[in-house]
Amino acid sequence: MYSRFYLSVLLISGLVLITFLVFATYRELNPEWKKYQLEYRDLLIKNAPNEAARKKARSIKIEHQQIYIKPLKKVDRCMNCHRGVDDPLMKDAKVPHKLHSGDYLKKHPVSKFGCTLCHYGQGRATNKKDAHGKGRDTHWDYPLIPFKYIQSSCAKCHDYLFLKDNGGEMVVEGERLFREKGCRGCHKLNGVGGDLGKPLDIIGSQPIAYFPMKYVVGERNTYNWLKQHFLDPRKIVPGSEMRVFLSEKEADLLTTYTLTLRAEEMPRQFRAIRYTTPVPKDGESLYKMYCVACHGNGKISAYDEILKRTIPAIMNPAFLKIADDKNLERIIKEGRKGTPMTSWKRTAAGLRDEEIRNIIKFITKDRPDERPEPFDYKRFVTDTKHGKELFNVRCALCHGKDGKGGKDHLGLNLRNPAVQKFVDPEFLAMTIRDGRKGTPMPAFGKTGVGLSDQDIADLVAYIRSFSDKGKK
Amino acid sequence: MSDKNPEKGEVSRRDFLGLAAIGTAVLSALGVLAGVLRIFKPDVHFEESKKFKIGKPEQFPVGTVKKFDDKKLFVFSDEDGFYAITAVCQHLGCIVYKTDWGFQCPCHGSKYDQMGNVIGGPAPRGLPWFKIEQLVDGSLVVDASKEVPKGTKYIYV
Amino acid sequence: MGEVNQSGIAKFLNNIRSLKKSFLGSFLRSGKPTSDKSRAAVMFNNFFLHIQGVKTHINTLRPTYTFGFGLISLYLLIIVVISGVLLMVYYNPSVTEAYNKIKDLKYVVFGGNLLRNIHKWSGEGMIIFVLLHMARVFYTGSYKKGREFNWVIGIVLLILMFGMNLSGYMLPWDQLAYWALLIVANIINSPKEITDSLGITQYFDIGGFFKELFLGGTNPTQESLTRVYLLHIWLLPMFLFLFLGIHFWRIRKDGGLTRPDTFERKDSDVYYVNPPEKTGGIFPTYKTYGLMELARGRTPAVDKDVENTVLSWPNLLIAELAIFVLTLAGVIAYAYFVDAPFKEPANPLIPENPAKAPWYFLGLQELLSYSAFMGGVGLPGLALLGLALIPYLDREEDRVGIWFTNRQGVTVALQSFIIGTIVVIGILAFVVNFGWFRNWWPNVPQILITLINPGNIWVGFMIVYSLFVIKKTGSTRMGAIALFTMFLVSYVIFTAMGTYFRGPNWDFFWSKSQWPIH
Amino acid sequence: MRCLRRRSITVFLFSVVFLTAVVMLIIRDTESSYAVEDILKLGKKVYEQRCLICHGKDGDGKGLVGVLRRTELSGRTIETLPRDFTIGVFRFRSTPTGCLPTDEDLLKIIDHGIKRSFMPSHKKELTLEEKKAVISYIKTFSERWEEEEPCDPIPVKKPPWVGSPSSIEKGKRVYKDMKCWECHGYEGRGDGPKAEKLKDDWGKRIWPFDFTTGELKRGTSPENIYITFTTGLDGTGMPSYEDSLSEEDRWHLVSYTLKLMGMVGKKKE
Repeated sequence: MYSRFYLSVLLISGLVLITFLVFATYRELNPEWKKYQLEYRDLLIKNAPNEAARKKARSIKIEHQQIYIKPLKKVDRCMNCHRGVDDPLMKDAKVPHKLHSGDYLKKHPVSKFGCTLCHYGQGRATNKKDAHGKGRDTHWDYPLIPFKYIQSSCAKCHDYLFLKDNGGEMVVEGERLFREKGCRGCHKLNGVGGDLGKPLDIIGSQPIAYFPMKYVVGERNTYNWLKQHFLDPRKIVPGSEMRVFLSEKEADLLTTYTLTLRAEEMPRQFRAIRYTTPVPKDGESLYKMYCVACHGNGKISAYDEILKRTIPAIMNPAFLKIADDKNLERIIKEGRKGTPMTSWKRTAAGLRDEEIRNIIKFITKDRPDERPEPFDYKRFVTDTKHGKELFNVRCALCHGKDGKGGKDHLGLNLRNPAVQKFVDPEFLAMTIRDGRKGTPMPAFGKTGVGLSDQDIADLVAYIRSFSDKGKK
Repeated sequence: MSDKNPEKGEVSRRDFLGLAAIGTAVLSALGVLAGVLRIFKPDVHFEESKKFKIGKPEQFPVGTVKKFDDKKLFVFSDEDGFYAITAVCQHLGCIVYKTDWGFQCPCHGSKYDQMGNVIGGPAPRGLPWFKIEQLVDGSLVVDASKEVPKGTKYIYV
Repeated sequence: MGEVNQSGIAKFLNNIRSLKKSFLGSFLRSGKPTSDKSRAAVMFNNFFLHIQGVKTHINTLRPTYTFGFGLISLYLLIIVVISGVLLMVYYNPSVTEAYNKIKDLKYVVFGGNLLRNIHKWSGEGMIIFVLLHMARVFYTGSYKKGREFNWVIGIVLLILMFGMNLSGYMLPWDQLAYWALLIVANIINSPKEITDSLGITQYFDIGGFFKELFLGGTNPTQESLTRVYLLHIWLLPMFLFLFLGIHFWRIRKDGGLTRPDTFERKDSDVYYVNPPEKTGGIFPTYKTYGLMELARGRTPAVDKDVENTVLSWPNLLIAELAIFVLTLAGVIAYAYFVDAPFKEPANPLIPENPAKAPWYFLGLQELLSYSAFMGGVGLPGLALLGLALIPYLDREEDRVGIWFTNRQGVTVALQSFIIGTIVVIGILAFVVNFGWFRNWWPNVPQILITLINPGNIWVGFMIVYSLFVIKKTGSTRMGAIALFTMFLVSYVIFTAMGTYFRGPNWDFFWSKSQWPIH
Repeated sequence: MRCLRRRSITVFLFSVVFLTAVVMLIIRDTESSYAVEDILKLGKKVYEQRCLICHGKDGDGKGLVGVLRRTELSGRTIETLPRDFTIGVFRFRSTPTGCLPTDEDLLKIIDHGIKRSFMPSHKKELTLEEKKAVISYIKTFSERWEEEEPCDPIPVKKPPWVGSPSSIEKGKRVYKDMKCWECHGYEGRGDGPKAEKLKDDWGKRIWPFDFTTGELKRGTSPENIYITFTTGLDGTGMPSYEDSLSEEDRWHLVSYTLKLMGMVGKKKE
């Protein structure tokens, strides 16, 4: 019944099936890489020196060229296409058959290191697009690394002292920049550093999805993101508070260095650490490492459009004159809550006490000798109301009517609990009286605007009363 | 199919159709089967490369006998050069050990002489020798994928 | 060889001589199927064939009656199993290796990619064809009288099949797999929503319990992968085949496929059935034997219309073979062109956005976006229960085996299709434009949302409408048709919604091209 | 008798009218006569309370606060000095270049302050009288105010097509031809070749505006930008283009500026 119908269905679908089996087989038998290997064989035959070599070349098998690196559990099939990469005969062949440039392979035989260890890309893939990992649809997080950043791979096994004079200068330079641009003022590395920014320990090996690629120009990969972000943070991440102003060159250096901060740990037999790099401990380097990003040279105080606040000039003599080491140490250790200044003590941002002491020594290196004449706040009976009136006419201009300072105000936030907690009235009074030479803070004492000590005491009392309000 | 059907042409046409259909079905079945079998054959082996460094020549003064356990290999060095002999018994693949008269297999008692020729036991053939080369940086490399005739030694100059 | 006085050697030689014949004889007991007798004998002697009747009703064979949906589903299952076994040769269920293994499958295994595609697509094809099969069975009223329980088993099979597809989705351990796994785990966890709002979670955390059973922890880890793998390759298949056996056995015992018994005969179509006067023909026309024919109830074979039945060999078998090859060809052709999705390695820290479940669950995910519990457990459970109960709630027995029962059925189906489409799309449009309680009163209690959300409203509407239809037409069958049609409609539309119109953060987008880049 | 009473009434009325008139006169007189020094006194008081710290005792901008620094998004630090009133040159006028500003201009500045220069807004702090007073007090610092009269404000009428792509294109050409880039840089980042050695009339280093860094000091509206082009910023390197550019071109330039500031022509994300 209906046999003719079913028989014809059977016949047709059978034929279709066979056709597709044939197609599939054909596709499997002629992958992309086979073409290259055939080219390679022809090249070998062409520039074989003698008959024996030619015979040998004719007999080479066209098959998967897989490098399996057991300790790394790594599989590289790049040589499916780049089969001539370690073949001296291929010196002046053209890509992909070309011999590897330089003499790296002499020290790093492909059989032991493979390719993707340094160049990245997808080692398991056997077609160009996937192997090079270009494009979003390859779904590969570590595409082929641009040549200008390749040195970052050397740092996987080699130490800086070795790299410095063995072709790893970019990493070393980058590391220096990293130290001197004060990146760690906001970013933690090995658990030490501020916490405004993200920790950088494995930034180099983060998957692409980790980075907001929206505004990246060109290929969307980690390399471009890092560089363009270094050049203009606010272009890549709108509203970013990162204070970094670099030249093209510096951006490349830093990118190279950042790419060396990776999660994976190389097994011992691969590492060639001979010396350990000495980490400078002196005040100046520490200051550069942690403070310079915001405080700059510490001499001038300027309103900062990025952080939307005035950054105090911590090396300004007038300031150092009244701020003694105890004060400074307390500020550095406790930080200023509600400001970018984080607490730097061991348990927070991870600075050791002697490091902090070194930094203070550096900051206070040109502190004037003569001590300020004491104000002796205690002796006054203060009148907060009068202080409030004074405040509104004198201080409100810069510190804001409510003393909060903030956007487009020169003065700092007097209501900040940290200020209220750690700045003693004596200090306040002296500041108001003598002002801060070299900063907009004028001297309100007799020498300047002509406030009597009583007025100043009242002002201080009023400012101190903020915290009581806070409590209530 | 039915041989009793009166309408002959009918039958023959249907039979032809049926035969063709069944034929293609069988054919495709064979194709699928072939594919299935092919899938089982691995195209790549997850093994480390057969070529590996054994160290600088200086580490092998004349008269050395060094066994590389992880590579299953003996490396010798005498007046006229270096040579590498496998430690894998050619009988059933046990690991032989060195004796003063040659090599002895613990599993089924195969015996080989210094050169690796069979002198007793069930082993069908002698222990093969492997090619030794030298890298640019001077270190010796054994290529366990290339056998060389017994007695060929790498002369280090 | 009856001679007694023959020498042992001679006997032995004889046996050797007749080796071929005797072996074949023992192999195919009924010999070459030339006569109707032998053709019948083949059917009930052969282990694999005897599940089918010796004779088959002609309407059963008519292609436009069943469209072979059920058969295709079975064949897809067979293909899935074979390709799955082949995949197991290379796969390795470890969080570190699984991903690489799939990559290798793609790059260095001969035909590995095609194989994976075949496995994937035939598995998902099953979903479509099983649903179609279900629809066929329903609209032809084949769940009635005697076949009720088989319908229930069918529902069980449906669930198992979904389970297998889902568990398979997670094995590659890429981003898709990981986040799908997480989503499913939290669906399992969703009864927490109820227990929380009742405030009894700390005593009776049913959701958390099952989530832990499923994941072997609180997050997807190696444990979870192991468990999912076990589910995929052993537990679920085991039950699937068990119930499948019952399913087929019931078909046979319940009298084969339903069909209209009337049939106008065309001589050229049917193989000649031996005339009754020819003895040795085993089927006297006036009577047949239950054992050989399909036994119970209204069968083609008891005492009537032998004319409308034909021998299963070769008629039925040819048909089945044809459909099998057709299926295989279709799957391979599709797998040749379309690659199974495969993304970055699983990364617990960076969620896919949107983190979507496999497409066949996106309808559920759409409901989930209203209420996790209702979308994940409540409504699906309700729907399955409702489906399973249909044969017991609609027991009208006339005109079984006719598509849509009668003209009225067609109209009802059409009406409910149109109305359903309009209402579902209306509900979705409303939600997309105006949001739901949370968007209006941010701190509305969860229990309220759980109880009143678009999903529930839709289900309520379905029920009310079908009751209305029952009242109007006075026939439960019509109500059932309305209900089932709406169920199908909503499944399709919700799935389409989740698949094509939901983007990052589960926002509505007209097309994927409008998705904000990240 | 009756007539006598009538006369007395008229006399009475007349005298009343006369007296009131006299009183009115006297009152008006006194008002006008006291005004000036009162106002100046008030102005001085306000000035000393609010302005003195920055603008200095005798309005020479040498207040106690001194130079104010600001680091822009591009990382460059610009310095601002409080205005020196003694010379009587003002940047933000609605009047042609070289003219004195009108009182409205000064009032506007006092009300809204000057963006990005820490000149705060006194809108709420001061009453109108006080503002008027302080303005007139400021005028006493420079003779110019006696000698000259403020000119009339320049009329501003914004054409509809400002900000349109074509206008932006034209503006870009103008930007190139008028050598704006020499100071403001090719992408308007204020880093042109001449930017390094720019000085204002007081000999202080000044920085060309970086269009990418935020709002104009005068407040960012097309009208304000146009006024800046037309009136120039006296005392700075920013000349008036009233004569060298047609009004239309100036408006084109406005659109291009808006583009540089990312306020128009930005793609919607």
